[in-house]
Amino acid sequence: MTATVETATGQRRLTTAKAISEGIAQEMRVNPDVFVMGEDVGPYGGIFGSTGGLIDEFGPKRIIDTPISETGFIGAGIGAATEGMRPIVELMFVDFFGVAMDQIYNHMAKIHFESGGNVKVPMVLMTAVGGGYSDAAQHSQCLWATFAHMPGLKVVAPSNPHDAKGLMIAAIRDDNPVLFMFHKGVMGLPWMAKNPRSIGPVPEEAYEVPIGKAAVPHPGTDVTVVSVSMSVQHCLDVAESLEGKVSVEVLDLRTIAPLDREAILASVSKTGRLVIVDEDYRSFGLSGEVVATITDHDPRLLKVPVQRVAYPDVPVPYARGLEYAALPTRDKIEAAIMQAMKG
Amino acid sequence: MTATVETATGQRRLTTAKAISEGIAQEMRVNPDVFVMGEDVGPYGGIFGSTGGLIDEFGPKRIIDTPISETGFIGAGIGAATEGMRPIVELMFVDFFGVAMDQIYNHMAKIHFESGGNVKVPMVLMTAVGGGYSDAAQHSQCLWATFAHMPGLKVVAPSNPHDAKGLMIAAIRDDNPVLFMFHKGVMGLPWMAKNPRSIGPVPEEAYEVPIGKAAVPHPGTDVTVVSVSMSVQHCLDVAESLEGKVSVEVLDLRTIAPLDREAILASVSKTGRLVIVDEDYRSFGLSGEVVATITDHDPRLLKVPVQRVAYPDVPVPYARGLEYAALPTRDKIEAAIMQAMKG
Amino acid sequence: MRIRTYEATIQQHYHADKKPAWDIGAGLIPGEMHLAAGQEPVAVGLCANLRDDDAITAPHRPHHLALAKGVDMQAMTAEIYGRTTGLGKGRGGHMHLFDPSQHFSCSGIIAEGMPVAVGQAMAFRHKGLDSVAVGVAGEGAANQGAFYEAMNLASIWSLPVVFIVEDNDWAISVPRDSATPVKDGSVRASAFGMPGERVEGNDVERIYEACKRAVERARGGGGPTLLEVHTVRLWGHFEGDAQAYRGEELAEKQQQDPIALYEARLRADGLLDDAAVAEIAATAQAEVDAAIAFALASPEPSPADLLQYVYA
Amino acid sequence: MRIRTYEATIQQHYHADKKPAWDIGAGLIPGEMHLAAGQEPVAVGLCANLRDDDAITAPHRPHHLALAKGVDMQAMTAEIYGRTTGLGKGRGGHMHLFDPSQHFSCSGIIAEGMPVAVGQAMAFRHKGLDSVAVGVAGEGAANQGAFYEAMNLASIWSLPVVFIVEDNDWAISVPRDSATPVKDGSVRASAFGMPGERVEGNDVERIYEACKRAVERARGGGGPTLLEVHTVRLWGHFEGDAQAYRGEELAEKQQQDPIALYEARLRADGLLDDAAVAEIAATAQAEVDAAIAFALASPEPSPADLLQYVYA
Ligand SMILES: Cc1ncc(C[n+]2csc(CCOP(=O)(O)OP(=O)(O)O)c2C)c(N)n1
Ligand SMILES: Cc1ncc(C[n+]2csc(CCOP(=O)(O)OP(=O)(O)O)c2C)c(N)n1
Ligand SMILES: [Mg+2]
Ligand SMILES: [Mg+2]
Repeated sequence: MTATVETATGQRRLTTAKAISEGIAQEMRVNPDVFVMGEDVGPYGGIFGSTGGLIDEFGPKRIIDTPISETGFIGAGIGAATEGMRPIVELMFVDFFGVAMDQIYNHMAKIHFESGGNVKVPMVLMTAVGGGYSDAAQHSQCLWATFAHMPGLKVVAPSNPHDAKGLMIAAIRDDNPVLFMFHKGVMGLPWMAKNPRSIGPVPEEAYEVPIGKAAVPHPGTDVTVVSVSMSVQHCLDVAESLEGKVSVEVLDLRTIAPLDREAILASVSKTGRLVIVDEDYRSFGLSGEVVATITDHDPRLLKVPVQRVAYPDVPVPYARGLEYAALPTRDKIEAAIMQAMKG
Repeated sequence: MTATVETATGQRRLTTAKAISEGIAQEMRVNPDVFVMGEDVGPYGGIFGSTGGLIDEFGPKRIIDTPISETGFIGAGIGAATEGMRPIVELMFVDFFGVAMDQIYNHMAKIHFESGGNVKVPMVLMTAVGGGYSDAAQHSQCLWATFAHMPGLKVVAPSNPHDAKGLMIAAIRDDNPVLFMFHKGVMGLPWMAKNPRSIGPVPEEAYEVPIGKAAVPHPGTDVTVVSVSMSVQHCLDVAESLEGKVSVEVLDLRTIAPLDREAILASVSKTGRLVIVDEDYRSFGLSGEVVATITDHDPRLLKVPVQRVAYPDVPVPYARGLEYAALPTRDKIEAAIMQAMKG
Repeated sequence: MRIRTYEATIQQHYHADKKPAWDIGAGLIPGEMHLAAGQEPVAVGLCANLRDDDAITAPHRPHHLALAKGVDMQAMTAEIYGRTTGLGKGRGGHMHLFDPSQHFSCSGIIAEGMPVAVGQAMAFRHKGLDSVAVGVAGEGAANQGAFYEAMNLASIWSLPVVFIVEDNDWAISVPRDSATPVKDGSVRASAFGMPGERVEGNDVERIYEACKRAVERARGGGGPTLLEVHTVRLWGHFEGDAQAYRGEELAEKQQQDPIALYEARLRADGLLDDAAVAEIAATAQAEVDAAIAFALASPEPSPADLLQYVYA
Repeated sequence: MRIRTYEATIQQHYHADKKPAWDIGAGLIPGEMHLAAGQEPVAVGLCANLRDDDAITAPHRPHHLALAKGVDMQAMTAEIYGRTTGLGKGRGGHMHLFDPSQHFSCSGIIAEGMPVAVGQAMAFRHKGLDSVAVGVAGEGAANQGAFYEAMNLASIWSLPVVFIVEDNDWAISVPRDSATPVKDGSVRASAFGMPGERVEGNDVERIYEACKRAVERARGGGGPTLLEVHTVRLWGHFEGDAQAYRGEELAEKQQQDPIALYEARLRADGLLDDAAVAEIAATAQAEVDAAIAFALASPEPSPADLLQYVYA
């Protein structure tokens, strides 16, 4: 409805939320084994709109509202997946992972390996991440590095509607468990401030965006800015604003695990300057792994200190001023780029 | 008993397990608010001996065997800590964290911050880590980076009996939640193959090893080897075997969070060559953070590619040959050092 | 007189809860906001049995419980406004209110306060106190594993805990019927060998009596109790929830505002009249206004202090 | 004749379980080893009611259930020996046995197989099959939150699941009494509106009958059931456990070896004699020996293949 906008050229523009639910619907139409399960995914349509409208088309047998029992229903997703279904399970906020992490990690991620490849767990676990709207310490985190650290999972986090739809379809079709992390800020929700990039052109047909492949939405030659999810939108804003001054190459990882190391190396080999923008916690996370990707190969590719614009090692504070002091904002990204250019 | 050995010089030698339980006992004697809770911590003495003998001295009111309800009893530890107790709670294997991660992370680690410093959670969560004895994918992991990634926790992992006792006492006295990770291989258990370094001299009196400070158990000038926990024992074996050939500086982090970045920088500034040995998974973990510590400062300190001898991104396999192909063994460490020296 | 005091308290809380909601749009209170309109009888009926040294762990919908427990309204309001004078100096926010003086805490993760209450009770017993710990959760939360683990621990250790389920028939958009296969949730107590009781009617006096039994039992060393209280969620799950999923049931429930009903009863009994109601309303309003004024006059935390309070 | 077949199966399993234990010292079977001696009646009584297309999720102590379910003894043994011909090609080990053809799986994390069984039942229903999913856990595991969440889901969705608690009185060194406040764990079924039953006596025939009722109910669309079966742990929690904590109770329990007791009963009834027993024992022994020989003759995985099977 309000989520669909026709552009002058007739190209359809969707919010990310709508793009995701459209991708799910298209796969559900062709594959009866796909179903959705989670809290408030039915009539409510998902707290962040990821399942909007699905209940009307597919009914409560395939769009299943669950009790608040994440271990129970994520485990049930695993059981269904091992018996040939392709469940899409929503964990309302990633911050709640701790009540169900054993299913996610010791089971969903490991069964395939433990079975010597004999059992497949083709399942999508989708979850909302990110802050910026004062939802405080238990409802605002990204935590992708937590999951990427643990072998067996694929982890994706789109930055725009086009990739969201394509990654969702790829995730559903993948024979592995895929953690699909959508940032609330990219969903294009009517009740949350948003970057215009959260609404964008989305092809009508079903298509895949390949898991494991980064994109270069803004090519450049002076400095590499590696980012993912919501922060990519800020990076693009900054890169555009610096056009003519600094030639910024923005790399949108799109997938966190497996990491597209070739793309990182290729860009840094060219620029020699690296800024990493990450809304997940700074230490023991994505930013370190991106750096190590370079130093495994050759630290001398790096001409200057690496700038890590990551969430500092502090729980997410409630007060807006504090939260924005922590978040990777445009001004911090720009300052980091300028610092990298100095060295 | 068998755990205590008097050396010729009269210096008392203990297993790490005995050193830990002695440290706990000494604090329990002076502080009635300290108590121990967990599965099989009573008459059994802890599956890995961390609470051996305590029930005899302190009885079942202070050494509490729990039902198998980790969320329940870790949460109870938090509640007791916020009301002025100093609980030591054992999570039998770190691999089980997923059934209780919400208490560990959303509560134990964050309450102090959320309360604006008004509530303290002085609690030790101790847990067994590590593999090497074919306990497979759900009982062999280290996972320290998982916890270190999340702000609010202190994470320690001793490599020898002396540090284990001192870190345990420091952890009990600390006003923060401390995750105390003991590697099964360093405990000196009679029923597991072990490095002689798992039994060593331990002072009789209560003492602290400071949390947040690395040690340099083997100074050197050619190459820095950063490691922690069990792997430190292997690094020391290799460093000693290479004496006269390569001057290896072994850095034992002892604490993972907060990371002793000064110690890392100081050593690498001197050697310019860095090997990281880590039994936790390679990607998005400790090894990346150690590297980033350098590149934040100046990547040009690194003369050659960094060698990461870490657990590859694969769940822990059962078969011994496969498991040892994954573990950071002495031969891999030596090969990495030689490779670093080549560059 | 006792009843009269209740009424005043209820009304205060009612306004205290309502008032902040209307301010959300202005942006002075950012973030999710879960208000408890309709559930005041639970808080009042419970807390009238509690002392300052008793503990409560509250869920994501905590204001009514906090105010009834005696948490300072100004410090709580300042926290909700994200100010340094707040309970958490602006770090916590409305789902993370901690008042050590009232042994009050809450969490945005449903049911996870239940184990914490068990530990508080352990500490009380260890210290030889006769304080009681109360864990409160919604009926939706009561299907979370943590809740059962906590009941089991409290029972096997015979701890002074009272478990309270606020059954308001809804967990966001999911009706109780489609999540909970038993009509009377208090039967779950028997799974852990403890007494359980369901209180119907959202009636402050009946709730008071049931809580009294449970609290006295806990305080007297008799161990834990599970109470399920049938109550009403008058408003949306959080502010901004249009409640399209509720249909006619909503209008019906809105006729069941416990404050209006109780007021009517007290009037009928001759215990309240227009003047008294007006006075109570005015007092409550003044207190709430003062709390908000206090919050607004308080400084916001400085971004320079971002890294404070990570470690003690 | 039916009973006779049971006996043979039990005895096979008994030996099958015992045999690997004695090999641990030799190092051919590394790692933890949880054997189920004494608990065979549960496996046999249950599995006699199951078809190949029914599912079981087993806990850390899985051998008896696997063998009774029909998991190939050779492939299972090869897995325990860490060989490429094993169920998991040597990756899984004794706590992680997966046999898709028998819909058999297990996990070393206690109680976490229960939700998985719920999902298997969802898949069966979705596909229009009348298969049943069985989740098995110990009495210690029954205090883990996952177990309750699973029962609640199975009940609210009326799924074809049977929950079985093997109550062997011990969770490693922790006796049931100090962990579980109810004598009859099957009362917990009522907390989720489903039938529950406790079976005393570790008697294969009674267990068979109770499982029959539960499986038929599930298969017929009647929804889930909780069964608690009182059984016996004859040996240590894992091999190497000296069981110092058990005291006299151990000697007493060792008098209650269900296989010996059942053998005596069958002999008394004239259904077994020395020759038959000897033949059964020899057959079982031969099968087990063959499985071990198969495992020993199988190749170990190549270290070069370490990174295989992380992703499909
Ligand atoms: C573990 C967990 N899962 C999901 C949520 C999201 N959530 C917050 S409140 C809520 C509904 C709670 O319903 P109920 O317990 O009945 O309390 P009520 O809101 O009705 O007061 C949900 C699903 C959460 N906070 N924690
Ligand atoms: C979540 C979790 N906590 C703890 C353990 C460690 N552990 C393995 S078996 C066991 C005892 C289980 O007892 P019970 O469920 O009665 O099964 P039994 O061993 O008696 O067959 C424990 C505590 C585990 N595997 N998983
Ligand atoms: Mg509710
Ligand atoms: Mg048992």
